Amino acid sequence: KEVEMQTRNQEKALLNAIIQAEERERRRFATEIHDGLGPLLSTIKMSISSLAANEANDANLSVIKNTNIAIGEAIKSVQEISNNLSPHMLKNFGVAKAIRNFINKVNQSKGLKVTLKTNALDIRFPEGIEILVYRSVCELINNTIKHSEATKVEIDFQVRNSLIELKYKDNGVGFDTQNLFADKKDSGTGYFNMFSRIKSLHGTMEVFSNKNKGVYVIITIPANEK
Amino acid sequence: KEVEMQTRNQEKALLNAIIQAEERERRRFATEIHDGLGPLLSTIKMSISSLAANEANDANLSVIKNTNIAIGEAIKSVQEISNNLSPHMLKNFGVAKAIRNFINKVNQSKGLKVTLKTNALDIRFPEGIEILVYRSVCELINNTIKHSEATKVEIDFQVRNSLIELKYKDNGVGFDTQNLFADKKDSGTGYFNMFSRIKSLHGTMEVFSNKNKGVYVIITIPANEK
Amino acid sequence: MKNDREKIKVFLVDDHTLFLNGLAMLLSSMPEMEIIGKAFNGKEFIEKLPDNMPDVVLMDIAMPEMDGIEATRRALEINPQLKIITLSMYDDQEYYTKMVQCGVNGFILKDSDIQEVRNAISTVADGGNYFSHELLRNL
Ligand SMILES: Nc1ncnc2c1ncn2[C@@H]1O[C@H](COP(=O)(O)OP(=O)(O)OP(=O)(O)O)[C@@H](O)[C@H]1O
Ligand SMILES: Nc1ncnc2c1ncn2[C@@H]1O[C@H](COP(=O)(O)OP(=O)(O)OP(=O)(O)O)[C@@H](O)[C@H]1O
Ligand SMILES: [K+]
Ligand SMILES: [Mg+2]
Ligand SMILES: [Mg+2]
Ligand SMILES: [Mg+2]
Repeated sequence: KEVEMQTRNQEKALLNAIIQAEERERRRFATEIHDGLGPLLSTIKMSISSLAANEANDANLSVIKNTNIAIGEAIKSVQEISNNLSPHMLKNFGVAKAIRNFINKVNQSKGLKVTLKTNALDIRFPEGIEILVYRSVCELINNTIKHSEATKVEIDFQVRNSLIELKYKDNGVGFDTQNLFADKKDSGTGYFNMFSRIKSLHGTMEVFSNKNKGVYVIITIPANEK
Repeated sequence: KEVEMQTRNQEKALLNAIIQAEERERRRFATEIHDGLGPLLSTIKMSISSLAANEANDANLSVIKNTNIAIGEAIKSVQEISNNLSPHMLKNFGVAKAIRNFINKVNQSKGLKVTLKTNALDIRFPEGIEILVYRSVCELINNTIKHSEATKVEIDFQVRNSLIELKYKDNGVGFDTQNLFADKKDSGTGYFNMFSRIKSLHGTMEVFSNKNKGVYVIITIPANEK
Repeated sequence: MKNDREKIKVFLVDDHTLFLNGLAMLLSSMPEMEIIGKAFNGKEFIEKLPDNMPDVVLMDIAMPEMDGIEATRRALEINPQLKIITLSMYDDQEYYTKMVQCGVNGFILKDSDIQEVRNAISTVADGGNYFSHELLRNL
């Protein structure tokens, strides 16, 4: 019996190690894109704007203008990709600020209003936890955007007595949670991934939803789990 | 006892599901970079060369030249990053050809000669296996480049009776395999990751090495494991 | 043509070689600018600073060895009058707040037009502050 327990703990450790290695890889790529490719494109953008200022030839000027638009798009795309791979905010300012940042961007662009209540803006957690919480919130928001037709999301992210409690609520069309893992082929990997990762850090997740009653999710994670 | 077994099988399935989800994500990013960013940069490259042809102003011409160098580097970097994230060869032509391709690149650029013997050039395996074998070979070659001062690598990749056997040999400085997992903090994640992933697909890996005797690695994996 | 003595002395700090050299080339082609120093990270900058006091520093944030945050702090300890402009890929409020707390006089984004870089340098050299409109719009 004890041996079995030990094996299972080893397997959890294995899972965590793999997830963390993967995250390190992602960060490496994100940095390569952001710090390697980004400045290259910036150089080009600046050069092109300087050409535009000195150019007399009309035909050239219109080529320059077009190029300027293309390079602007390329830069935007580089930032988005690098940030989706591994958000630099997470490493530099921690999970609560990274979430706030993500929400700000969502609030700018979609017909959705997300609010965040938190007491954790100045708290840093072990890396694995910060990643887990951040990715869970992103997945939940993405789900709301993709599936819910909601107009409002409320997130409540509190830390008390070394326990993280994250509450997520949208006011959309909801879904039947009975079907969540009913057919693996059909249902997405979003919830499955969240469940697995949360479980591997000894956390819990409860999902409450009903047709036209929105979605309500409660996640708890021990705040010091490695 | 049976319940325990079932739980452990579930956890292995979980691990595989996570690894595969992660690979899908990687592929998504790689595609975004390759198919989204790549063409944008090509457009820019063409525009810049057309500017160069029409430009009379000397100061502008030197700016254009510089921009041309930057865009060339950006395009190279986009291809490398996208390929490292998720090699398109792997999906389109399978693992043996993807390995051959990787080796060709290594042989072009480094003072290292890698040879590949294989009977698997036209065989396709389940996605998870192809990824595992490919990433293992890349890691082993990267290790040889980083740590070994070797001049030669021999890879033998054979499939027989539904069993993949991969033999890897370099003629470098070798290392004391006793230390491989001795201190997790210090030693890299390369071997640890390979071990974990191979184990999760019911494979085995043996590492033989000694100071100045090179490295010899044997990996076996059931060829039909999902 | 302006007299050499009136030129704005600029020091560039960035770990990306091509970016650094490209920017140096564009700026030095402007009659009012003079590039008096380049450094590839914060540490190198701090070492070179005492012998090359510039009017304005353009400072990257993400760099190996010593980042732009630490380098800004140390440079302002050496010379509290020094004028520093952050030049970064990061357009998030947190970086802006942090750099302003460190005492920079400006913050512009790396995807700016060269004219904006020029404006920022002139404004800050004249004793003003310059923060990119794009950045302020995000706050
Ligand atoms: N906020 C929500 N409102 C309504 N339905 C939802 C919401 N979140 C999830 N669902 C439903 O639950 C299903 C499972 O969600 P899950 O995140 O696991 O997969 P997915 O979003 O469809 O795909 P993936 O996350 O892999 O991109 C969704 O397909 C959707 O039908
Ligand atoms: N081909 C080799 N020749 C000599 N030493 C090796 C070779 N491969 C591995 N080693 C030694 O084994 C150690 C562990 O290798 P491992 O791949 O796990 O980590 P790493 O390569 O140092 O870091 P990472 O793979 O995380 O980038 C290496 O640090 C190196 O000392
Ligand atoms: K000049
Ligand atoms: Mg989803
Ligand atoms: Mg390694
Ligand atoms: Mg930098």
